[in-house]
Amino acid sequence: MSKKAFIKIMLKDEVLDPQGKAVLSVLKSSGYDNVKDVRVGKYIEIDFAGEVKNGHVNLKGEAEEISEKVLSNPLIEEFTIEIK
Amino acid sequence: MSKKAFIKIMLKDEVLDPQGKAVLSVLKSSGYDNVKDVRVGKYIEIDFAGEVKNGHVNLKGEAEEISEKVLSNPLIEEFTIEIK
Amino acid sequence: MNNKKIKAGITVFPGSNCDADVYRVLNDVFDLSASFIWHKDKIKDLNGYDFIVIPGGFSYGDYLRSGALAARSPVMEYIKDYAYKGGIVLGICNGFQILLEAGLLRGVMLANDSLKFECKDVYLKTLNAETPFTCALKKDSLLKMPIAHHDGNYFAEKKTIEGLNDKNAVIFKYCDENGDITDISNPNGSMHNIAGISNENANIMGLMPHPERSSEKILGSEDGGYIFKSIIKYIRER
Amino acid sequence: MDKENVKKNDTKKTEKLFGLSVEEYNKISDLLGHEPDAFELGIFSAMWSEHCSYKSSKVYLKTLPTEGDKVLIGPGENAGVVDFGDGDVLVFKMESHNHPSFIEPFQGSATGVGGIMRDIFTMGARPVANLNSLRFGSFSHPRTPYYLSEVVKGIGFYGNCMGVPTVGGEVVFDECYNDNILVNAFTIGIAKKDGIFLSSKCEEGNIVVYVGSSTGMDGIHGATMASEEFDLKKNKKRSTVQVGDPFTEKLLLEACLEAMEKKLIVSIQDMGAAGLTSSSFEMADSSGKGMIINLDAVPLRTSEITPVEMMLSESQERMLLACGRDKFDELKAVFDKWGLNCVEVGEVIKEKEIRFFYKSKPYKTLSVDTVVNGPEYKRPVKKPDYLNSVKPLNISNYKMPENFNDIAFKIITHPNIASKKSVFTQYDYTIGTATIVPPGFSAAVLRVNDSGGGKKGFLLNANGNSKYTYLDPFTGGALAVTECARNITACGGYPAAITDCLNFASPEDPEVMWQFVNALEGIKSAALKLNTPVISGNVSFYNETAKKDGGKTTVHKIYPTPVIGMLGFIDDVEKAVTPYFKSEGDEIYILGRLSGNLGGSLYMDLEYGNFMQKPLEIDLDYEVRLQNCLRSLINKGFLKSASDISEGGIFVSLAESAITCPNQTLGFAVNYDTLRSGVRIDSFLFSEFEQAFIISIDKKLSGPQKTAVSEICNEYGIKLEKIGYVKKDVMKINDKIDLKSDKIKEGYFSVI
Ligand SMILES: Nc1ncnc2c1ncn2[C@@H]1O[C@H](COP(=O)(O)OP(=O)(O)O)[C@@H](O)[C@H]1O
Ligand SMILES: [Mg+2]
Repeated sequence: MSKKAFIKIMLKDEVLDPQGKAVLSVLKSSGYDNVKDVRVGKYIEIDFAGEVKNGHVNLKGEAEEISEKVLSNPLIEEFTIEIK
Repeated sequence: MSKKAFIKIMLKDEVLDPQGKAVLSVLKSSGYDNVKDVRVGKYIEIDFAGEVKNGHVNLKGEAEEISEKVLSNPLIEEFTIEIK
Repeated sequence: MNNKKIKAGITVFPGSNCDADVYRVLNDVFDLSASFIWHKDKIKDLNGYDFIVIPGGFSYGDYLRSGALAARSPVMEYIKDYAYKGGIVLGICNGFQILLEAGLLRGVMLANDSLKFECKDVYLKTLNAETPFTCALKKDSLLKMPIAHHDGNYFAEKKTIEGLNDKNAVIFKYCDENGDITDISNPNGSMHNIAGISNENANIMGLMPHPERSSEKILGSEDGGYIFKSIIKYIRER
Repeated sequence: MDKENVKKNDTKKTEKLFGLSVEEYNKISDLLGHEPDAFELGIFSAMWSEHCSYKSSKVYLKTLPTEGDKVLIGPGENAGVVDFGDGDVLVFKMESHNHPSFIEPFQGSATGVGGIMRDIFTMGARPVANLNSLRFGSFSHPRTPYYLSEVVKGIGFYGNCMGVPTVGGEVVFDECYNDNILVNAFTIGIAKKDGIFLSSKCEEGNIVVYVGSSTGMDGIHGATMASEEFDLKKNKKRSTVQVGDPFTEKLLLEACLEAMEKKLIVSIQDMGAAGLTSSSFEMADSSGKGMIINLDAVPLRTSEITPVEMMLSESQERMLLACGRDKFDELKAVFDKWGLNCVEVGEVIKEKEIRFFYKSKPYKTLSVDTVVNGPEYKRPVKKPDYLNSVKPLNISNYKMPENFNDIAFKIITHPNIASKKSVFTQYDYTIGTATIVPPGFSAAVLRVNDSGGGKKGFLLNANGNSKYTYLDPFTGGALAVTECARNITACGGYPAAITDCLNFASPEDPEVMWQFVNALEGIKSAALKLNTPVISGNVSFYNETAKKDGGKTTVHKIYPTPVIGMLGFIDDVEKAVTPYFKSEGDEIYILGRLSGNLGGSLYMDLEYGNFMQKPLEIDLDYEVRLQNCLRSLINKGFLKSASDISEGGIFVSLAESAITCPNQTLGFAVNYDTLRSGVRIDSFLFSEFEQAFIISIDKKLSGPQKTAVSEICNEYGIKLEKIGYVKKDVMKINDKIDLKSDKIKEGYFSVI
């Protein structure tokens, strides 16, 4: 059965997020006064092929590897993975 | 109590996702053969101020309004919201 | 090696777009023998090249993060090899981003603080004139060069910055026309106005501005040419 | 798409005609001998749309001057081609992407840029520069900042990624664009004379090849949508946005040029509006051939797509080409290298028809002639009523303002005058190492890098003035051409050829059609006189929106907006002159004659709230002499700067000359004898588009040199009048204006 990995990548807290800052200022100036902070990250869906040979566990391992090596930059970003 | 909205914005299925396509091709050429498709979207966390006057329900409404009007273009994107 | 033309390799990723400019400048302006290295070429090693340039552009569309996908493509293994053995590697703009993403240089590039693409002339101050990339310059020399990038906002942890400073590895900083390193002369929010850094051994340099676009007087500045003149001098004299 | 057939004359269902009129629908039925089914209707509605068929404009476009000794290919192909000497040719065109940019400004403008670049490299030319001409709603309209920022981002996103410098353009704000922004994109490419590729070269037995991105559901019915008036209730059409992928287009560019270089392509056509439909039918038609198209072979992004959707999809970054059967493997190897689809989808046949196959069976056959030869209209024209009240201005009926410093500041900081620097610095204008004069000055000047050491170059400029076209369509059309030429001449270049983008409201409105016809006459007259043939262009109608204002529906129309893109040549780029003053003490002159006509000016608008007057008409014979005179002075090296007098008038021209100097802040002291000239001081300062230039000359010019300058002016019969000196830091004109250059500079550069 085909499986999907859902990967959320956010900038680490200590890294400045200019995009989030920009969105925040737009929201404030549009009157959304109770918005306190905005962070913008990425959400990546990976569709694995029909037959996943090595099952759930390894899929997570593979998604982790992909996230770490390709999708994120560990210097500034952190990711979380969900398999469904 | 402070509340957060977590907003996931993805391109609609029928819309071309150039980023996803490029990531897919790199994953393939790096030997991740069982990856079938990749879609790249945005993940936005909005922190609402300490006192949320109108409670949970309205917060969702507000987050929806923000998502629709500011964060996404409904012509090409769709979003889902979670309040925590 | 004085009579032989210096050989330069210019990497080409899908989406590289300053490759032709670098090629033209190296061959026509500096009379070198420059050729392209297509990212899929089956090259066993790059030892035939006197130096390698990773040019600017939008490798893989700069999708995901600038330089991220190119950094993970197979040819980078050979570049790493070449660099670890002391080969001279210059990354310009997207090339700098690729070097960072590949871990050959330390730190990352965030989006410009304006969140906009910025194309304009900037001034650079030379902090270290004892590298293969700057040996034709004097310390504190000012160079005028154009930038053209969306993600040139250099960021690194404190520890990394200290490391760079200790090793004299911050090569260029953005400054104003008087050489003062000010906030206003920082075009992208880069930490400490950093515009170019090297590795510890100073055989790898990443530079955001474009020396190939400022190597001829008619283009408004010849200052970028000093980077190439330095590399040539270094190679001729070593 | 609706699978059900549309019944003849069923007016309730006209919405399902996709923009076709009932008469057109009936004509199609007659031609086919039966009611069109969904597939046929889809194809006809696209090909017979205004956008693809030019049915309302064709008869008039035919009258434009399209020939000249430098023109190699005029309108009709993907882009026009001009001889550049030494075996080089330049290929250029301008296109609108107005409607898509209104509904999704980032993607709309991006794909507009992508589309026009494809038109250029389809011809075998490598794109070397982009321009863009933009119109937004009122600067204070709440949506304007959003549109401005997204459109500019989209243009930059695409052009920067492609590695093509964006070297110029214009940005105009006006209320009339509140609901219809205009995004016109221009690209020029360079090719070898013997390396031009056309869509008309298909030969029987060639295979038809699809290259580039896969086909998805994007942009279906884009062509018909662009041809329909915006309407609130038609919001559901908004599912047709295309997403641009400049990265793929960059690969497509390199792959196509490589395949062309290797002579693997016989004929090629990009898939623009109406995608596979227009590319296949047009290629077949212009080659006088037919095709077999196997829809099963079309690379798809989604399996749930019907044949008609495949045919109408406007997915980006695709091309259709014909190649010899024996070359296909080699062709495929090139596209494989760049990681792109390259699929045989059919064959060229002798019979002038397209035979579609689907699910391995014959599906439909359509005659090429029938589909391609859409209707052609000479629509009714009527002089607009409002024009009866547009009269020549008598300025003496208006009280002189008290404070000229205030109004001068207001004008220089008006969004239509103020610097567009924050726009063009978002575009990479230095890539290509060919930009000699960057954006921000009159015309962009570019050199050619592989001209074998020669110094020849070319100049580019885009201009339109919709307010003047509204007030006087003929003059507005002529002015767009003339202003481009002025900008090019002021740099020392020779105007060579033009492309146009004609943005108008509905052609079904006789008054709009009148504007169109007269503006085109103006373009024609100026293009003839200035010897700049029209080699390509684009028409965008239906730039209007029906809006309900309190129960009543009113149609908001844009001003008629013809935009011209001009190419000029220069023999030595090092001799190009820039418009800004160079050093303190230089002498400032007016070259030409002043009318003092303030009709339609920004000054009348800002100071008196009324600009509905007749603008200055252009004396084209004088214009030619004037520009020849100026060019002659520049070529002899006598001038340090030259600037035309455009919007905002002489004051703006002087002020810009003072503050755009890159490394110092200059000013001027000007004295103009208003008594002797009989021109009121405000007319002198603010009348626009005068047939004159502001030039500066080195004060140390020797006596004989000065004599030479006068002699040149005499020879052309052009007046030269000294009005002052270049100064530092202050701007002074008579006893009326006394301003600090710094303050003006700060205002000028900070508005947008
Ligand atoms: N959208 C744009 N893109 C690039 N350059 C632009 C744009 N708008 C204006 N510019 C540049 O700004 C300068 C001034 O534009 P404009 O006021 O229209 O000049 P002019 O009146 O001389 O035609 C020109 O160099 C022009 O190319
Ligand atoms: Mg203009």
